Amino acid sequence: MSFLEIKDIRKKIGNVEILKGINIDLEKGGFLVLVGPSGCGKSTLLNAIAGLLPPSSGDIVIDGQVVTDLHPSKRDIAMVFQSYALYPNMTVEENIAFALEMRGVDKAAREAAVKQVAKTLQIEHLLKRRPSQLSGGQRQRVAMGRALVRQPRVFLFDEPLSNLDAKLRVEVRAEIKALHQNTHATIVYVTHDQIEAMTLATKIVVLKEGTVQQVGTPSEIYNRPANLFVADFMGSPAMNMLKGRVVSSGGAQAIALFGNENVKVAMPPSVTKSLADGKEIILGLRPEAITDTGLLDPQVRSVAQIVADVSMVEPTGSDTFVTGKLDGASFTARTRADVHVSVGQKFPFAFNLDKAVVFDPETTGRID
Amino acid sequence: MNIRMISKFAAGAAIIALTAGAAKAQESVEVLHWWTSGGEAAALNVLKENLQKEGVAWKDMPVAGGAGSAAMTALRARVTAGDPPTAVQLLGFDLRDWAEMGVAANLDDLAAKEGWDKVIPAALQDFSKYDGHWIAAPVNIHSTNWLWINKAALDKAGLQPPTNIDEFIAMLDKFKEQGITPIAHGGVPWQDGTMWEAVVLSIGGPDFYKKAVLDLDPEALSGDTMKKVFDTMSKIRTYFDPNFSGREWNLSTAMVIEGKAGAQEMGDWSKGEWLRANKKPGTDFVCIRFPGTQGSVLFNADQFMMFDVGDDQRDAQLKMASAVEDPGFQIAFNTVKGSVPARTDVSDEKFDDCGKKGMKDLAEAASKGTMMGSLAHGYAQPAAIKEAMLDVITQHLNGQLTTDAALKRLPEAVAAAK
Amino acid sequence: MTTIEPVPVVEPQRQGRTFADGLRNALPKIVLAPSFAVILVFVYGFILWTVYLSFTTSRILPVYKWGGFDAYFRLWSQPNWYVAMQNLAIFGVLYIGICIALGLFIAILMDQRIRAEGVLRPIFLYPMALSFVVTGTAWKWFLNPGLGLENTMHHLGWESFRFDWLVNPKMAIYTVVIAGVWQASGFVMAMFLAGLRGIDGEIVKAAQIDGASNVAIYRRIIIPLLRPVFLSAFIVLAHMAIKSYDLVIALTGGGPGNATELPSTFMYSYTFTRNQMNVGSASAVMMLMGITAIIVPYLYSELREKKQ
Amino acid sequence: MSAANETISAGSARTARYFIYAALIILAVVYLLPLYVMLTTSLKPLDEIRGGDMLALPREPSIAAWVRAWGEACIGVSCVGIKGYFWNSIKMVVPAVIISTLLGALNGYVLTKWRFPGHKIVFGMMLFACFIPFQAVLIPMARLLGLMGLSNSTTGLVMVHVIYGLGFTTLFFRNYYEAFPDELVKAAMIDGAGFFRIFWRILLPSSGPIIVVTIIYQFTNIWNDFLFGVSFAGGEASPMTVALNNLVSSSTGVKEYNVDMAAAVFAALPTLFVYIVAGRYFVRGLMAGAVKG
Repeated sequence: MSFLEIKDIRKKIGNVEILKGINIDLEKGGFLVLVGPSGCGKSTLLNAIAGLLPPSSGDIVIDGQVVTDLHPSKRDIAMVFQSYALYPNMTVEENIAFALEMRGVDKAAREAAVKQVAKTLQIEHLLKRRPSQLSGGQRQRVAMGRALVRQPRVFLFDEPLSNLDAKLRVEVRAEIKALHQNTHATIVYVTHDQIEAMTLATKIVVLKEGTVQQVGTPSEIYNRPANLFVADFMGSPAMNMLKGRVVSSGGAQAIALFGNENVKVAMPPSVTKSLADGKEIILGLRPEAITDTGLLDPQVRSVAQIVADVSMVEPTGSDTFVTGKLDGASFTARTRADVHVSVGQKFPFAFNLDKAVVFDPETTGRID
Repeated sequence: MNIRMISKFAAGAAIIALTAGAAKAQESVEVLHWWTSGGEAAALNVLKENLQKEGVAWKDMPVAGGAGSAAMTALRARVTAGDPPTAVQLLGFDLRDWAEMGVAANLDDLAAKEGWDKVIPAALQDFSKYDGHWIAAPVNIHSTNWLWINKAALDKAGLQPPTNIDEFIAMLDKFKEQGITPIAHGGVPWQDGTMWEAVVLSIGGPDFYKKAVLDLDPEALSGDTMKKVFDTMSKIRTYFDPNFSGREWNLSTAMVIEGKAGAQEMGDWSKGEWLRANKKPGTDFVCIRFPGTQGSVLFNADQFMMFDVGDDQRDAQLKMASAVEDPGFQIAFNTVKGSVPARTDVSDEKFDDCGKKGMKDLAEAASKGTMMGSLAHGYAQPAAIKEAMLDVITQHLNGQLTTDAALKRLPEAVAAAK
Repeated sequence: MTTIEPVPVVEPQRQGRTFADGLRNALPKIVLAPSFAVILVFVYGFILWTVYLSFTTSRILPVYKWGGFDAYFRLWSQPNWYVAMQNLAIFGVLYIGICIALGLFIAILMDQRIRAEGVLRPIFLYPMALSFVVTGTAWKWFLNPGLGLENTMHHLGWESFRFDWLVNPKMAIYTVVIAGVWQASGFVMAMFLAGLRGIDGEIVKAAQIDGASNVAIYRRIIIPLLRPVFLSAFIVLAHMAIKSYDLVIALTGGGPGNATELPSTFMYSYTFTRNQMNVGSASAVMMLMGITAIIVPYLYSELREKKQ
Repeated sequence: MSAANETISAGSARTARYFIYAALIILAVVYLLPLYVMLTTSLKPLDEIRGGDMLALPREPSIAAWVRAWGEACIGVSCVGIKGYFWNSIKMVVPAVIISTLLGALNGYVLTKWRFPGHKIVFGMMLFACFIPFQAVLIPMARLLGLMGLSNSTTGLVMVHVIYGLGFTTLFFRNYYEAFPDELVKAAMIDGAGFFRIFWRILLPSSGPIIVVTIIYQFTNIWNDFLFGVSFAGGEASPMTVALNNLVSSSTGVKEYNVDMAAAVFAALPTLFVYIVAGRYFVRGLMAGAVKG
């Protein structure tokens, strides 16, 4: 049975429905990341799980216990806030011990627990300081310490890395991951950053306008996005969305791209059902699925080679992104760093159709 | 900030707040008055000591300022709260207004026992009784149409005390030549009114005063005689010093005492200040009726109105009323305060020349029917009309209204306040 | 034969709302309720009572006999009331205008990294700490031609110096303005100083880079940014102007004549010394209407603006 | 923000600074004059006051007038000075300030962190209470105090001051707590702190600046009140302002200006003390929210 169950949660504020019936299950020890653009309702959902914002309907169940009507402090959860929410008038030590104190834990036990957590997070030297004397990264650790010391059933993180600079963010992200692996804590984590979602999660929920778009493992979400929104939202640079039309070619179905009957690719293997000729579709290809021919994985079964104009070249050091242009449509390819290509040149791109997905432009859903 | 300290402090403070203002003495009188000026307070102390001898404690509630207006505010608050003071210093029509509200105590038994009806002048009884019942113990009778002259300045001018307005103006001119302020006046509505009513009486005589001030005859209020009154006021105004605005009466008196000013038109309470400064009537100062008002008395009597305070305080209240009417107190008080006794059966032996004169004048005026209520002190008209008239008088004196405008405004203001 | 046992459906255990939970939810309202109730009774109840009183025949004490609009007719036929209204207009405009101008001026000077700020600030602020019951005597002296400034100037040899506003009915209201400004401008200064300190320094730097002069920076950037402070200061001063009472009583007692009568002194004297409580109440109702006209639009915009 | 004058040339900058200091010093002298007159007059013997110039320094300074004002001057029929009334004021001010500040803080806390439908209307109505002219409430207040048996008592007076201070204290704290991060309250809720515990442990310890502003404001207003004092506290329980008024109006033929002024200085001391000591926090506190109104 699931450890955390979110059952048909709805939330209405005024006349606006912020959450439109959310259902999610999470197993014990799972790391659930709620991801989506701002205003998608992910923070509202987190607040509902925490008990800070009562849902209009639906239930939250933790470990078999319905906690919907319980006060936040009785749900046995801990939360790390975006602003860290450290109590400015208390020292680090007092901040971490506060929750234990509220629960009537005696002083000696509190001190031991604080010491333990401080050691784990390597903030022992900061214990006597006040939050105003700490750097951003240190505050972040204290905020985590405050959550850890409780050993709650569920940890809630509300965009905990968004106030850190880029380098620190990567470091702390790794630490959170390590922490999860070591403690096997159950975590719900809200972010708008898809890389955080990919790196941390065991399960990702993509939200948009109060509805769940897709639930899945990082690789499911990445490789088999349920719809155009998910495909576009996850991954950077974004997935190429190429307009096409179903045609028959030599008994097999193929896709004519760029509105050009001559540029044809085979129907990707991900599509198993037969589609009507002339149907408009959208072909989704990650940039890494369009490469220079030399980089092509020899195991790939279905490849199409298309020659197009090069309109932009962006070297990143490890790779080079090349923007190709054909018949007014453009796409981004990820090529080797040392590829010899320049703007204006014609270049042969290899389209790896094994990794392609097809969407229905009318329903925006994926076609299997 | 240390929160624990604050919480202890708060608890302590709450206890202070709860315990303060509890305890009440058993036999005591609480007296609301505005006698805070030196001469007045000294006079009142006599009553306080007399009562203490009888075992009645005196709870003083002095409220000074604005000729008793702050005191009236305090009184309203106390009466509205249902917790009035035992006795309150009140004047004239205010007594009636309060009695009308049904908050007065009944002193009939005491009055009958002590025979107040026979010894207190009838004109005053009108105000000490309401609906035929005694409600107040009159302390004294003041009169307002007095002129106080610095003897040295008068001698220097080589003049006799003036007996009419023209001589009065001539005297002021002489004082001006001496380089002193000819007449000390405080620019406060009630003081302006005190001077005005003396001028009305001087120029128009007692009959005109009755017609204009007591009966509010519109023609008298706007006629030629009244025009002359206002013109005279404007004339007197030119003899003031520039600082007169808002000055307390006792400071004006002090100017005359010190010889900085020549004379002051003021009620007889002014004498208390002279006596406190160890000055003698006849040698240091001269007291005369305001020139042209000889034979008439504009009176004003301080009374302690007794409020209905319930049975437990009744005994102390009656003791106080009785003490007020005690002839010994009447003499002791009035010799200090400058007024004359409210009882006519008191000997004038202990009084100085001014006091003797005052008692004689009063007896004469009472018999002739020229003992009339003072407007400025609430014995001629109820507060609303009084204040409306004072508005016009004081605005005219300060040059905000011309004489013609004042003559037009006076009957209008009276009509509007009725 | 085997029967298939139905798999027992395990209903999750539900923890219901207890009385304690209900109490906890209501607690904030319970805490606020006494204050609100007290305000309802002691402010709004009393306002209604005052309105009612203005329609009675009350004179010395409240009586509940209906008198219709009589008190209002009396009020609006009183020359004193017109004087009071006119004075409030003069006093209000000058008092608010000068306090804001002077307060802003001092605040800008104080904001120039002044060394002795710690000494100067309390000097400008202290008048707010003192009541006119305390400073009235000193002020009266100061303004009195025979004792105060005029006298001092004469002592110093400037014989022709005249400063007799206090006793001049045409000018007396301006002495009230002077004393009022003295008392409140320091407080306004503190508000502006707080506002200036709250402005983001980067905006000023940007303006400097754009080539704005100091004057231009204040005129075009900083002062417009202080708009909320202007509004707060206006509200604070407006209500102080309307409520001004001690000030007038201590300085002039409403005189000379009735030259410095204000609605607040008018209301007080009609209610407490002239025994025309209904007229006093009517004037109080007028004052409350004036205050409402100023405050309610302000409150409305303030509270709506913050809604997001 | 501070001083935008780094770019102008050194010479004109110096002239500008001279102007600024000159203007500030002149203004400061003008603002100080009334206090100066009070202080010097209280130190002068009477003859010197009468003969001399108001602005002159005392030739023979003496604290005799202070001694008289404190312990000997006559107020009404008793001549024991103002010291008793000084303590009356303290007994009134301290509980009234503490209670109204505490209630204001709680109200501000509820109105920002525990919002309920209609909280804006409630706040608006409480705020409007700041603006009611006190003269208009005297009579009904007296009636209610009488019904409660609190007429003519310090407890009643404390209650009156608390009630009419609530609007201001609530305003101050609401504006301050408005800017206080909601996340701290949420964190404390999850940590298991209840309504009062959050207030007491998290908000109140961080409210230093606004507590200072509120205390200064309330202390000054209540200490300086005359109208309520004269109406609701009789005689010997009178606060300082009422006694001062009586003292100034009491005189023995010759007005003792020095004693009057000394008494006025005594009446002014506590509020002056509060302003001078806490003045720097005042601007800081105003910055922290009160200005936003």
